[in-house]
Parts: sequence; structure tokens; C-alpha cells
Amino acid sequence: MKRSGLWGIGVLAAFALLALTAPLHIGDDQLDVVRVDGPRLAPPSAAYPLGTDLAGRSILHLVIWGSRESLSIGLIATALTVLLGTAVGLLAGHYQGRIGQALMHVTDWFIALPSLPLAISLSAVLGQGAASITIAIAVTSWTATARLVRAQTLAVEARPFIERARALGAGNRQVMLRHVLPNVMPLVLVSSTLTVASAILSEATLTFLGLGDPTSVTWGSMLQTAFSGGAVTAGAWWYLMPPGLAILLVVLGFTLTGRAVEHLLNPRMVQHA
Amino acid sequence: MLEARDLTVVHPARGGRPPARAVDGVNLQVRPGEIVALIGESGCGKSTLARALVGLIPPTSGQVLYQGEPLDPRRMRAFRRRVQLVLQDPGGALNPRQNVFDAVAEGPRLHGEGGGRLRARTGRPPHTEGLPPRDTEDPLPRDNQGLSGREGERRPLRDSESYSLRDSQGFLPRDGQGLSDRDSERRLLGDSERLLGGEGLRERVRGALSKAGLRPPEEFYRRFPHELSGGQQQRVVIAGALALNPSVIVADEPVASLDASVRGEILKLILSLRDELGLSALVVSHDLGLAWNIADRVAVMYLGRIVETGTVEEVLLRPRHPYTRALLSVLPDSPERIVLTGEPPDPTRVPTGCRFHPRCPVRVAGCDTIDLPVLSPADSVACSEVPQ
Amino acid sequence: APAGAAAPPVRSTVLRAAMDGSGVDTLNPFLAFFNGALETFGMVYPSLNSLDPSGAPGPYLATKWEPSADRLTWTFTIREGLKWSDGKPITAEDAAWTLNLIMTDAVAGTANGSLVSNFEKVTAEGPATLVIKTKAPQASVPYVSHPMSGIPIVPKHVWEPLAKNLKDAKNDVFPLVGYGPWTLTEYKQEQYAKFTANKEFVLGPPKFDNLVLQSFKSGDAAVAALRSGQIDYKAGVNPTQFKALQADPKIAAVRTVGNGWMGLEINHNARTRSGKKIGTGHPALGDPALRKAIALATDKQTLVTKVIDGVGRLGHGYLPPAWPQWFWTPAQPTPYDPAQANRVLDEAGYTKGADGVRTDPKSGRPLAFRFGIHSDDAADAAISGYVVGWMKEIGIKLTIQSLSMTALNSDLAKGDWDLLMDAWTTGPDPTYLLGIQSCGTLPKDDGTGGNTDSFFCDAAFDELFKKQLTTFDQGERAKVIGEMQEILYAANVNQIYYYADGLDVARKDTVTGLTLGKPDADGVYPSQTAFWSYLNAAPATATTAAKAEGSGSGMTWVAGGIALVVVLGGVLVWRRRAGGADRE
Amino acid sequence: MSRYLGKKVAAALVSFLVTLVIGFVIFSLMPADPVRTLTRGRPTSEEQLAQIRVQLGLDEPVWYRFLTFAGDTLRGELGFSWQFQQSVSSLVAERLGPTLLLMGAAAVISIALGLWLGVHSGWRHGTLFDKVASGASLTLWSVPTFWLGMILLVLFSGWFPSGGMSDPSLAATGLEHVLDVARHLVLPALTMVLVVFAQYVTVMRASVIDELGSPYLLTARAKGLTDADVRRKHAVPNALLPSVTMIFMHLGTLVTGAITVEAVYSWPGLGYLTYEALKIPDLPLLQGTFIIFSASVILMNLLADLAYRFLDPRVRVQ
Amino acid sequence: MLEVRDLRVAYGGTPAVRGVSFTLEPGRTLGVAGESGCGKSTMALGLLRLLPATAQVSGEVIFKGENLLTARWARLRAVRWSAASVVFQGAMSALNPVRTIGEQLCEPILLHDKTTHKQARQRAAELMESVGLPPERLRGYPHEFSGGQRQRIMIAMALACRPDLIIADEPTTALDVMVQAQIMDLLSGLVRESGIAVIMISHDLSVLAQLCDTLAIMYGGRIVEQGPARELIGDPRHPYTRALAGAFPAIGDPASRRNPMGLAGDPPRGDLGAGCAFAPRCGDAGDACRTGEVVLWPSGPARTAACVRVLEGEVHA
Ligand SMILES: Nc1ncnc2c1ncn2[C@@H]1O[C@H](COP(=O)(O)OP(=O)(O)OP(=O)(O)O)[C@@H](O)[C@H]1O
Ligand SMILES: Nc1ncnc2c1ncn2[C@@H]1O[C@H](COP(=O)(O)OP(=O)(O)OP(=O)(O)O)[C@@H](O)[C@H]1O
Ligand SMILES: [Mg+2]
Ligand SMILES: [Mg+2]
Ligand code: NI
Repeated sequence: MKRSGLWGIGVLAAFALLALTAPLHIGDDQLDVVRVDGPRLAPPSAAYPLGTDLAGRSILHLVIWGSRESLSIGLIATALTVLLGTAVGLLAGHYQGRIGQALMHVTDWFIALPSLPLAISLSAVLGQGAASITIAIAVTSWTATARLVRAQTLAVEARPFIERARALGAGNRQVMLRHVLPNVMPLVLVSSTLTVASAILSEATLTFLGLGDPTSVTWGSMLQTAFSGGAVTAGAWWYLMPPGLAILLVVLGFTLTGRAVEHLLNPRMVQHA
Repeated sequence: MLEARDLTVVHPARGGRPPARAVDGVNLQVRPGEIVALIGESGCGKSTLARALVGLIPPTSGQVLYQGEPLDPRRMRAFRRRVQLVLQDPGGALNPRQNVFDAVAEGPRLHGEGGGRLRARTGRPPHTEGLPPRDTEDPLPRDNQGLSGREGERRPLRDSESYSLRDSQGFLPRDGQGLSDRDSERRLLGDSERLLGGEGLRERVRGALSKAGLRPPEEFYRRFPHELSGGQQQRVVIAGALALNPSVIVADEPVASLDASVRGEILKLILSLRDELGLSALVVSHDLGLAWNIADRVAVMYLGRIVETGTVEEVLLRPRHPYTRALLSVLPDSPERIVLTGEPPDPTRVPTGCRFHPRCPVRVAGCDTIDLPVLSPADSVACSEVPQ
Repeated sequence: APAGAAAPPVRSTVLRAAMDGSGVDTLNPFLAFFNGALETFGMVYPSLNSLDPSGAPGPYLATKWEPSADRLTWTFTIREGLKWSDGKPITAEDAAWTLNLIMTDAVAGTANGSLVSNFEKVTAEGPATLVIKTKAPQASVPYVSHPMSGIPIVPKHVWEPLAKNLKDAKNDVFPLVGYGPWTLTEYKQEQYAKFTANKEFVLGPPKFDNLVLQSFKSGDAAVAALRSGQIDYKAGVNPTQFKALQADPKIAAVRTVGNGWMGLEINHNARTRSGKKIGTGHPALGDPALRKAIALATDKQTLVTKVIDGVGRLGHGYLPPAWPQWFWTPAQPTPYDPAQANRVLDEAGYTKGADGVRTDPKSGRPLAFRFGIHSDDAADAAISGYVVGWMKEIGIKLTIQSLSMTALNSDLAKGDWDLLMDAWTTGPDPTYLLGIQSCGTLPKDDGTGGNTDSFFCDAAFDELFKKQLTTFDQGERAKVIGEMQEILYAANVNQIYYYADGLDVARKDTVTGLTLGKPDADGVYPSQTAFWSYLNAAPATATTAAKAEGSGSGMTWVAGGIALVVVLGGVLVWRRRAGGADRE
Repeated sequence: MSRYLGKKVAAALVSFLVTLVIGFVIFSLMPADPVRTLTRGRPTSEEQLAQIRVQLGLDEPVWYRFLTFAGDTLRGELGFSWQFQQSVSSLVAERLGPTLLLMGAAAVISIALGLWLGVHSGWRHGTLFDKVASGASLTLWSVPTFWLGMILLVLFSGWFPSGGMSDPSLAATGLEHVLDVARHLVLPALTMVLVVFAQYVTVMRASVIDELGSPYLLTARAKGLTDADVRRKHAVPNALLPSVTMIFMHLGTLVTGAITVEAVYSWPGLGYLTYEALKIPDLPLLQGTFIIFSASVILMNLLADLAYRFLDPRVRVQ
Repeated sequence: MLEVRDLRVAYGGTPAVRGVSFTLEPGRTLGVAGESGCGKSTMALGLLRLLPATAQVSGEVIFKGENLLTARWARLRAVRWSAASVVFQGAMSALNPVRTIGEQLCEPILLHDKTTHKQARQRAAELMESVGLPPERLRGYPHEFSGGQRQRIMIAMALACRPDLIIADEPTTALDVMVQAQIMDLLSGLVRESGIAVIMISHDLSVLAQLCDTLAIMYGGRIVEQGPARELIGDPRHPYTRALAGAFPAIGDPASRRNPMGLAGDPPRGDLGAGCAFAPRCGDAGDACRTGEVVLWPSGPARTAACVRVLEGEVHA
């Protein structure tokens, strides 16, 4: 279990490194269709280790470049998700009166909304592009965090140390921020790694469905272009595989990392390890 | 000191079940410097009563009085400093992500004493809400340094005096040096040191820990609850309560989750706090032996009511209420066993008449119909068959 | 079904084709817009005329059509003896009724109303004579009813009861009563449409007994189906697929002349009919020099080679080469010459700033434009990358906005755009496409009533537009239309990049004779319509068709069986291991 | 039980109403003039365009549209599709069957496979079997559904049909037709199963591991039951309880997972319809499918509640 | 009947039971006491190999002439419940929450006695009656019963196959005094009537004193004192036994009035070095305690204690 977590972290670190250093070794001239002069949809060769796309650009460069946007959409969407979900969940769990009820109802309503169609509808309405996809993902996934946080908040608040804090004179803010939040946060962080994973998947899916910006380079848009451009017929596996595998690896990386951390945090699982 | 007057607590109906009359008319008094044991079987409302006494549960009717004054929800903060709760499961009562120092310092910080970190944030000066003037019997110690105070030296104090070692604002160092020195001292302290809080706060935490028997206290500051044994955890909880210099401690089954061998140590501690600091205590338990071990007086509770009170000797050696008798009879060495049949009572379905009648071995006609009055502070046993 | 009802078990032949990618929106011929539906109507409903390979009107229901001397009355001679598929005779009355309905009923006119808006009166003078009176002379009357993009004639006796509530008429009683090379016998939306051949079809019987159109949303899935023998024919593959299939010996891949163009529109001066400026277009785009520079800086040839892999033609004129009668090429095509483009801009006073972006001297604004593209169109996205690069070279900054079709069109109508990618295809009658460049289609002052494509408005163009409508001689008309295209070309408001070839693929082993006409020197066939393709298609050999199909499914079952066995075996092995050990 | 049922159904209905509002709000935000898009490429005069606008109800004020919409929806009328020129309800009704077939097949297989694997890998936590099973399911879970669909399409299109739900040229009936549909079902269902079953594995595995330490299992063992019996008779029924909710919730999301799979394989279901609607976008149709999907998720959640209620004696009302 | 020789259990290398030996005759009751974590449950479960796979067990458990630690699993399963059954601590969770009481009661009967369903039902009903519960309630689920009732059901279940040995691991710990008294009365009655041998685990010496013939006190994974129950409590020889006994005061005993007795220090954890495990907490531990070998020495008739002072013949006050 731990080993797979290390693998996950390793993969993520590698991709993060690639994404961060991409501008250093990939210039404009390698991505700008006007300036590249590679053959159209050529299979892998020495010059193009992963072949070329329909415009003659190196797939390798595209995949590396694509990690930037794919990862940032995933991370930003997750940040929004965690922020919103934690706030709502914490308040709903702490104030079990009318506020909590209302918040929980809102959460329940949102949970009843199917995420992909909602995301599709939202980004169809908000217009194409990364921003609306990010928002759509956040809007559709915060409920899970909110539920988790609420459940955890309830669990934590049922524990005697909250009662002790109250007996010591702690107010709502103190209880929420000093006692509940620190105890809830580790789990939220774990779940957020899983959120990143599904956010990246959602990004790819939404882009594939044509809701992304077709001119930007993301893994999803590469697959979309490959799919609509006939790469399947052309047997251009070098165009289809790398972005898909990149998604798979990153998602798997986040998932494994999340699970490994969860394993560490959840003593019950560790007991059986 | 701390008193319940005709206290009733009804837990609202939940999940289709009728409301639970967990505490149903209780008169109980904890006098200064006294340890009262509250005894009863599971579900009879002991914990509910204890929580109502420390103001965590608002009473449905009746009153909680502290030093003769009814509890005012608006002055809860001040009350909280004076009356402290110690819970059954010390492992659970400590935030797993707080180290010992923070756990003990939490109270003082909340009340703006000692550190001032939190108070500075909330911007509330300490004790503005004040308490009613103390009667002269307030047994607060003036010396926070440890266990040296003796009974004869107790004298009434005002809040601002209760700590001679610091000013009431808690910002200035105790030796009265100027602020600049203080600042330079802060700079010298490591980051974590600074986080730990001001000098006054550290004094206070150290004092509380050593009073609770964790010595040397410094060794425990950085430990987290899981690095402590159960007995040590319970001591930390008690220290957290002591750090506010309370006058009453309400302890809900303080030793139930501890091992037999550790149990005695904690009981010793409670006893010594009373003897040396003059604390009053209400100790909740289902263990009659505990009462014999430490208490001055006993109150026996059955289904939300006190059925018998009196000094330990009176109640435990010469029990009068049939319930108390039964409880005592099942102890290993008792000559005759009165094992009550039937299930433990259910506060959602309180029987008419004497609440004990369905299980009562000495039941007579009328027990099941004639409601007994709430046991008044003057009386000691609630049974129609037993003369007062 | 008429075919083979009494015949002993002769295996009937089936032509299986992929339905047009757009699909069938509705089978109600008065409401349908999608190409898949039009294609279907062309096969099951008759029209007055057909189109010959050169795109000119040919005989169908009508054997003869003549304008009167005042050119206001057309007389169509309707063939006699034809019968609807339910046995009732087809007469001029059916045609008259259909056209009148479209003229008078707003709902019936939903799809094709504009084709008859100039019609004054349509009457059937006897079963074989149809008389159409127009309000003004109209040269395009023979183009009004033809398979694909014209009006299908429906049987009056079936539709008369439905006319009251046309909006809800789903037309789903099968077999559909109609007349054509095929009869629609079964239809499942988004799945398939099944036809049987009308062996007595007047323009020659279909060679297949049955036709099945299967719907595929993904082109690759359709091609995969073609390769695996699930279907025999697919029209409209993309260049990548085409190239891949060209290399496949089992597949015949043909190019046909494109019937549409891909190009750029420039918001040169969005305004209403009364001349009020509207929208947020960049004022500099009103400058012809700037638009000329944009044209000069665009390397259309690269787009042809890179974006459509060379399977198309460089674009100039406004009408596509599919209709040779209207096709026009400029005498002096604008070359690709970025240097000259820069010169033009320099001369016009657009000075380059430090960031390489020029500034409009008049408004003081930088030459930074929005560039709208269709988010669902892969070609738009591909082209936009190049255009942005080229424009950068001449100091113009483009920001790509990828928009849904609806959003794009709504921006367009409001004038809230600078540059847009645009594409049009057209039938043989160019009137509509030319019409949307006329001043009359500009919006009214309240913003409604617009149908313009690029806010183009030119008095001379409008004059010629009216003239071509009334020019009955095709040669004359072509000349007028040529002049119109010249005006458009010079204005550089619609910059046509290329005309993509139609790319059709078919299995050699099952079907032949799909294509019509002779290829030109480049091997490009004339434009094809589904009507003729399916009519001409003949089974290669019936047996191979059957075999291919049989082996396909056989293989599937073998593979499935093996997979199942492997999975079950694996499961059992695991079970043994997991449960076998007698311990805890 | 009936009071509980009533309460839950009422709550579900409220959820549904809120969904309607949310759906309407989302879709009325959109600049809604699809007319030009719809008529694209066809000769249409401005009068006709105006006429179509009226037909599509685009001229009405927003509040009026909402009231009409809500009323219609509750009556089962989901509006009028712009592109198909027919009522959304009839479109949806036509597509429901194929989607249910695909989902049903995928759900049954993936639940069976997922639960089986989950139980066994949880029970034998840490063994090679567990590692292989959870590794494989995690990996597959990380795969974008549509991509997996594309890959399977490339790999198996020669063996299995690559699109559609049946082979229209076969004109098959009866058993032959069933087999034909089954053949077409293989690839899309396989794609969904491969991606989805991992969730069941994970859920079930975690549940089983959670139960592993339970004293009642020790009791069962002490009774002399074999390991398999302890698992089957004691651990699984308990571990299923927390999983049931998750399973139903996932079933709700399975509906939406169908969108990409149906798009890739041209499976004529609701997902395909959504994909179609997306192009224009055909707002009434999108709205309609959105409502149907939401309703199905709400329904699944309701079923989850009820199933849990039914399965767990502790919350079962006496 | 039962002979345990040098039973040792370690969890992943950490020893929890460090060599426990005792014998038990049919019809006799052995009480095992000790503080939390001293290895009582581990020892008890180890007897029937009910420990998790991470536990390594060594030693010998001879039950009716058969070494259970080396027996084949099938054989062991046959012994379980039919010859030796277990009553667990906290019947709340020891009963399967989703199956009816009847099903759970019948399960071992069907499994071991190979009876028909009807017979098993019959027997289950008898068992319910024998623990004072109405047989109709066989159709109930565990959560419908109170804690005391559940514990009674556990006892009934333990009796289902008429075993020779019952291992009761803290059967009354979570219960109220009065319910505890009820259960103890029930258990002692049943034991007396049927002559079943019982190993009873508790941390409450007074509870054990009521029921058991013999007591064994465990500390740090070992038995530190063993002997007849009354004597052991009345006159503990090991300082740990003394502390344990003192923790439960006799009401009325003036010595313990306002004078709770405890034991300072923490329970032993991890690896124990040489010498007496109790030495760090022992009031009068000498060098011999810390380094010398400490085993169970006879300390009286039928008594043993693991304390050097016993060997030295010192008599403790
Ligand atoms: N929050 C609550 N809501 C409803 N009923 C409650 C609540 N808390 C306690 N009760 C009920 O009130 C009664 C008294 O509970 P309380 O916790 O005071 O008993 P107790 O004497 O402390 O029991 P124990 O010895 O088990 O701790 C019980 O029957 C309990 O079920
Ligand atoms: N499954 C396990 N894995 C690892 N260590 C364990 C396990 N079970 C118990 N232990 C450890 O073994 C030691 C003995 O535990 P055991 O449960 O036998 O104690 P006990 O005497 O029954 O205590 P209690 O009175 O609390 O029930 C303890 O230190 C405990 O932490
Ligand atoms: Mg309590
Ligand atoms: Mg134990
Ligand atoms: Ni593990």
C-alpha cells in the first residue's frame, strides 16, 4: 500500500516537474502551427519520439504542454471545491439548527443533480473554455466534500473534547476553527486528492464533448481533436495513446497518493495492513 | 456553592420516540469544599444532570444556582471559569491535534488570561462580565504555584487579584519590565515558544499540570494525547480544568474508563485537590466504592430523581431507600443479595406513582399511584415506606 | 414491399450506407432542416425536376417546363401513369397542393417557404399540367423542386387531413406513402432507416433490393463499420480518414467536387437597414486596405495542404465549384504575400508598436481583434491556429473565441464580433447564398428581421442580384453572378479559403457504380447527391456481401466465446486459490 | 414504514422541484436564439425566421416560460426540441429503452463483478489477489471513459459492431434480434463496465475491511464456521449495508456515464441525445435530458434510502 | 481436560502473551484478572486459534488430549463451539446485527449437531427460556434487546452445543451493577448445574471472586499469581495482586474510607527486559527484581506467585 503511494507521488512529481519546466524547453516555434514543419500525422520517429499531430506538431511536446492546463484546471477546480465544500459542510455540521438544515438541503439538492449533465449544461451556458469548465467542475463536485466535512464535523462534534472546550467557554468560532477544522482537514485533503483526479477526468470528458476551447492544448482537447480528426481510422495510435495515458497516470497518481495518505490517517485500515 | 433547584431536563423527542425526561426534578447542593458523589445506574440521568449543572444543557425548568445566584446565560463566560467539567473518557476529551500545553492553555486563552493571543484577536478584555460579589467562603487559593496553599490561608479574592504574578491584562511580564524588554524576549524565543504563549500563560499551565500530578510539567508540554497513558490523559484533562482556577469541578465518571490500578491514583488526586486547594466537586459514578473512597456526601439517583441523599456513612452503611439497599446488596461481600429483576428504567416512559415501584421489593399498595414529591433539600430519602 | 413478394427465396440484396452525419431531425418534409432528412425525402418523395451531373435541372415528375413570354408563368408538363406507393395516381394536383400549402400555411413554409415566396399562384390544369405564376420573373423556378435541396412533392390524399395540424404531423406510418427510387419501410430515429427498392422507378430502377441507412455519430465508428463490413458505403469522411482508406485495397475512395466553402468573415461595418451602426465591431475593419492586407497575409494553399490534407481546392469565388455553371475565378487572384500586406498597412498608416501590434490611426486602437470560431468544428480550430500566426506577422493580434453555433450566430446578428470563421454549402440555385449578402437582409433598427451573413451591403451588388433573378438565359445569368462574385471578392469581407472536396468511401467487394459522371484530371468526380448514388449503386456480387457478413459475425462469436472462457477460467483459478487453502 | 416512505417520497419530490428551478435558471441564462443555427444552410427568409422564433416560444417573457415549463414538466411534457421539431418527451421516451438496456447490462455486470472482487480482495486484504484486483480496478477507474471506448473501438471493431444498437440490414426478429442487439451491446457495455466496476470494488472492499475487525465475525469463527461461511453469511450481509447506498448513488451517476459511451458508439440512447443537443445547443432538449437524468439520480437516491431501510434491521421500522 | 503449556503470542514481533501455563479440570472455573492490555483476551482467544493472522502463537494447548495449536483446521472447527464456546465482551457487537437471534442461535446447532431446522429451533427456544427470555423473541434482531438481554443471549448461544468449556471474556464489563449481578447469578447457576468448565476473564477481582474457584492474575503477558480465589484476594502475595485488590474497596472498611488505593506508573509496553516486569512500579523492588529471573514460585498450598519476596519467605503486611 505504501509502495503504491510512493509510486503515485513519484508520478505526480514527474508530471509537476514536466509541467513547470515545459516553457524552458518547449518554445513557441514547436507549438505554433504556422512555424512547425513536421509531417502530418507521422508515426513516431527519431525526430518525433511520439509522432506528430494533424498539424505536424510533436505529440510529445503537446502532451507535455497539455499537462499545464490539464493540471491547473484540475487543481483550481479542486481548490474551489474544497473551499466551498468545507465551508458549507462545516457550517451545516456545526449549526444543526435552521442554518444547518438549510445548507444540508441545498447540498442534497445539488447531490441530486447528475454531475456530468449539470457540468455540460453549465459550460454550455457559460460558454466554451477553461474557466467555465473549471466552474462547472467545482459546482458539481463540492457537494461530496460538503457531505464528507459535515459527516466528519458531526463525528468530531460528538466527541467529548468539544464538550470540554465548550465547558471551558469556547464559542462557535473557536470550536469550529480550533477544534473541528484541524480534525477534519486531513480527511478533506485526502479526499481532495481524489477530487483532483476526478476533476482531471471531468475536464477531459467535457473537453471531449466539445465544451472546451478547441484551440488550447490540453489532454482532453488533444483527444477530442484526435477523435474528430479521424485518428482512429488512420490508426494513429501515437496520437490517441499518449494523452489518454497521461490522464490515466496523473489520475492514478492522485488516487494512489490519496489512498496512501488515507491509509496513514485511518488507523482502522492500518490495523489490518 | 453549586446548587440545582427543582431542576428538570427533558431531551426532545427524537426519531419518533417520546421525549426523555432525563432529569425530572432534582434538588442537589454541592457545598464549598465538599465532594458529593452522584450514584445511579446507567441512563438514570446522571450525565444530564452534570451537564446541566455546568450550563452545557439549558434546564427545561428549575434553576442552577452558583453561589446563590441563578445562572445567567449572558454571564456564562464568567461562570465557566469557576465551574469546570471533567469527562469520563480522557482520550476522547482531548483534541488529538492539540498538544498538552495547548489543551491546558485553552481555557486561560479563551478567557483572556495569561497569554492574550486569542484575546487580542477577539478583542475582548477579560472578566468584563464579572461575577456577583463573592461571599467570604469562596475558597479560591491565591497561590497558583502549586499545592502549598493550606486551608487556613484561604481568603476571598477579587478576580484581578487572583493572579499576583501578572497584571490582569496579561500582557506585561510578571517582573514588571517594560514592553520593549518583553519584545526582545519574544524575539529571543523561538517561534514555537512564542506560539506557546506569554510567560503568564506558561506559568499557569505549568502550575496546573503539576497540581494535577504531571511532574515535571515541561516534559509533557509537547506531547500529544496518544503519547500519554490513560491516567496521564485524565490528569491533563483535570489540569485543563485547574488552569482556570475553578471553585467547583463536576466530574462525570472520571475513572470509569480507567484501569483499576490507575483509578485509585486519579481518585487520590481529586481528594487532594479538595484537601489542598479547597475545591468542591461533584463526582458522577455508578460505583459505590468510589463514593466510599472519596466522597463526603452521596446522592443516589433513580430515573431522573434523587431518591436518597446523606453523608457517605449514612447512606452506604445504613441505606434506607430500597433501591439503595438493592445496589449495596449486590456488592460481592454483602450478606444477602437483592437482585432486582426487570430492565433498567426508561426515561421516555416514566411510571406513575413512585418511579421505583415496578422493581421495588418492598412495594405496597399505593406506590404505583401516588406520586411522590420531589425530594426537597431538607429531606434525605424519597420513599413512602421509609420515615424521614 | 413491391419487390420479391411472390418470388421464391432469392436472397435479396441490401445496400447498407451510413446516414448523413447530421441525422434526420424529423420526417415531416415541411419542417425538416437536417441533411439526413433531406436525403431521405429525396429518395421517397418525388420532385418536379431532377438534377443532371452538371447540376442543371432534368426531368422527373415533369418532362417539360417552359416559361411564358412575359416570364411570369411557368408551365410544367407532368408525367402521366405514375402511382404513389399506395397505388393512387400521381397528378399535377398533388404538386399544386403541396406548393400551395407551403405558400399559404406558415407552418408548412417552415423549411421551404422562401423558395416559393415569389409565387403568385400555383394551379393544376388537368392531371398533367402544372401552372406556376410568379409575382416577378424568376429564373430559378426549375430549381424549386428537386431532390435534396428542393421541395419534395407529397401525396395530397395522405397529407390533406394532416395539414390542419402540420406541426405535430410526425409522418411515421410505414411504409411511407410516396414515390421515388425507394420506399421507406422502417425508421428508428438516430438508428436507421430501411427502404425497399421501387423497381418501377421512372428514372430507372435501383439495382439493390433494399437500402439501409444507418446512423453513426462518430465518423470513426462509421469507418470502422465500413472496414468490418457492417456497412458498404459512407459519404463524407474527413481527409485523414480518406487518406487512410485510400490505402486500403478493399475500399474505393473517391473525391467529388466540393459544394461549399470554408472562409473568413470580417465585420467591416455592422449596421442596420437604415444605416445605423450597431455592435462592437472594430472600426478599423471598415478600411478596405486592412481587409486587403489580411487577404494578402493568408496562405490559403497551406490551409489546403495542412488542414484538409490537400483534398480540396483553393478558394476564391463565393460560389463553390460543385455548380460549374456559376463557378467563377478571379482574373487576378490575391497572392499570398505578407511583405506586401505589411506594405499596404504601412502605407495606410497603421504603425507598429513595440509589441509588434499595429495601431489604427483613426481610432487610436490597436489592431487587436476577436476571432470567433465554432467550438464544434475541428477545421475552424485548426485553421484559426494558422490565421492567428499569419496575422501576427503583419501586426494584427487575434484573440480566439471558441463559441457554440448558437452563441456565435447570436453575436453575429448583433454585430458583436470582428472576425468569424464561416462555412456554407449550397444547392444548385445560388439565389439564397447570394441573397444573404444583399442590403435587404440587414437587421431593422430594432435589431430584428436580420438574416445577413456579414453585414455586406453594396448597391451595385444588389442591382446585379435583382438582375440575375430575372435573367432566364443560363449563360447570361452566370455572367451576372460572376460579376457579383467579383464585387464580393474585391470587398474582402468574405474571404474564401478553400472548397473541401466531398470524400466518399465504399466497399469494393459489395458495391459498385455509386459515382456519377467522369473524374477530371485530378481524379475528382462531379458533385454527388445521395439520390443518384443510391440509385446507381449495384451489388458487386451478392455472395460476397453475404459472406462478409457471415464471417464477421462468426468471428465475433468465436472471439466472444474465447474471451468468456478465459474470464471464467481465470475466475475459477482465483477461486481455487482464494478459497482452497483451508485456513483463516 | 409507510410514513417513512411518504416522507422520503415527499423529500424526493421537493428535490425534483428544486432541480426544475435550477435547470430552468441555468437554461434561461443562455442567449437563446438557435433559429439561424437550425436553418443554417437552408434558404430561409427573415419572415420565416421570425415565424420559427414564435414557434419555438422564444418570444415569451422568462417568468411565463418558467411557469409553462414547470407545469408542462409535471405533466410529463418536457418542451419542444428545436432541432428535432418534436416534443422532447417523445424523443426521451424513444431513447429511454436503449439507455436502460445499456445501463442495465453495464450495471448488472459491473455490480456483480465489482462486489465479487471487492468482497474477495477485502477479505484477503493484502494478498496478491487483492493487489491485482484493486490495482486493476484503480487503473481502469483512472481511465477516461471515452478514451477507453475509443481504444476498444480500435481494438475490437473487427469483432464486434462498432456502432448502433442493431444491424438494420439483418431484419432479424426474435432470438436472432436479441443476439444481434447483444452483439452490439458488447463494446459499449464493456467500456462502461471496465470503468465503473472499480467503484464497486473499492466501496465493497472498504466495507469488508471495515467489518473485518468486528467481534461478531470472531463469534462466527468461534462457532466453527468455515472461512467462506463466515464471509458469506456474516461479513458480506453486513458489509453490503453501507455499500448499498453507494451502489445506488453510483447507479445514478452511471446514467450520466452513458453520455460519452453512447457518443463514441452511436448507441441511440439518452446520452447520445444529450450529445446531439449539445451541438446546437438545443436547450429544451438539453433541459429535458438534464431533468430526466436528475430525476433518475433522485430516484436512485430514494431507492437507496428505501433499500437501506429494508436491508438493515436496525433502522427498519417495527 | 485443558492443559496450557507455555502459551506465547506475539503480534508482528511484539509479544502480548509471554508464556502462560495452567490446567483446568472439568467443572472447575478459572478466573483471569489483570489490567487492560496485559494479554488476557489474547491468551483466551489463542486457546482456540481465534487470533488474527498477524499473531504468532506457540506453546501447547492440550484440550481433551489433543493439541489445538497443531490440529488441522477442520478438526479445530469441529472443536470450536461444540466442545469449547466463547462469550465475548460487549455482546452488542458480538452478535451479527443483521441476522435474527434465532438464526444465530441455530447456526452452531445446525453446524455441529447436524439436526433438522425444526429441532434446532426447538433447542434455541429452550435455550432462550433457560436464560429467562421468552422464546418468541427468537425472531428479534440484536438491537431490539437491552445490553443485559444480549449478554444473556450470548450465554445461551455459548450453551447451544453443550460444550465442556466456556471461555467468557469480560462478559459483564459494559453492564450496569444490577444487570451485572443478574448475569453473574445466571452464569454461576448454569455452571453449577451443568458442570461446565469456565475460564472467566475480568479486570474486576470482586466479580471473579464470586464465581471462580481459582484465580490467575496476569501482568505484562504473564501469570504473576495463581491460587484459590478467596485466599488470593484475602491474602495477596504479589504486590500487583495487592494493588488490584485494593482498587475495589469494601464498603464499610475504614481503611479505604477517604483513602483510595492506586498503583503509580504506566502499564508495561513493548519489549520487557530481564527481571520482574512489575519492578518499575513496585514499591519495594530490589536489585534482584530488576535483574534476576522471576518465575512462579509456590507461595502456599495450591498457590504460586512470581515475586522474589515470596521466595525470600517475606510476609507482606
Ligand atoms: N441528547 C439526548 N437526546 C435524547 N435523549 C437523551 C440525550 N442524552 C441522553 N438522553 C437520554 O436521557 C437519559 C439519561 O441519560 P444520561 O446520559 O444522563 O444517563 P447517565 O445516567 O449518565 O447514564 P450512563 O451511566 O450510561 O452514562 C437516557 O435514557 C438517555 O437515553
Ligand atoms: N490485533 C492485534 N494486533 C496487534 N496488537 C494487538 C492486537 N490485539 C491486541 N494487541 C496487543 O496485545 C496486547 C494484549 O491485548 P489483549 O487484548 O489481549 O489485552 P486484554 O488484557 O484483553 O485487555 P482489555 O482488558 O483491554 O481487554 C495489548 O498490548 C494490545 O495492544
Ligand atoms: Mg453518563
Ligand atoms: Mg480484552
Ligand atoms: Ni493495507
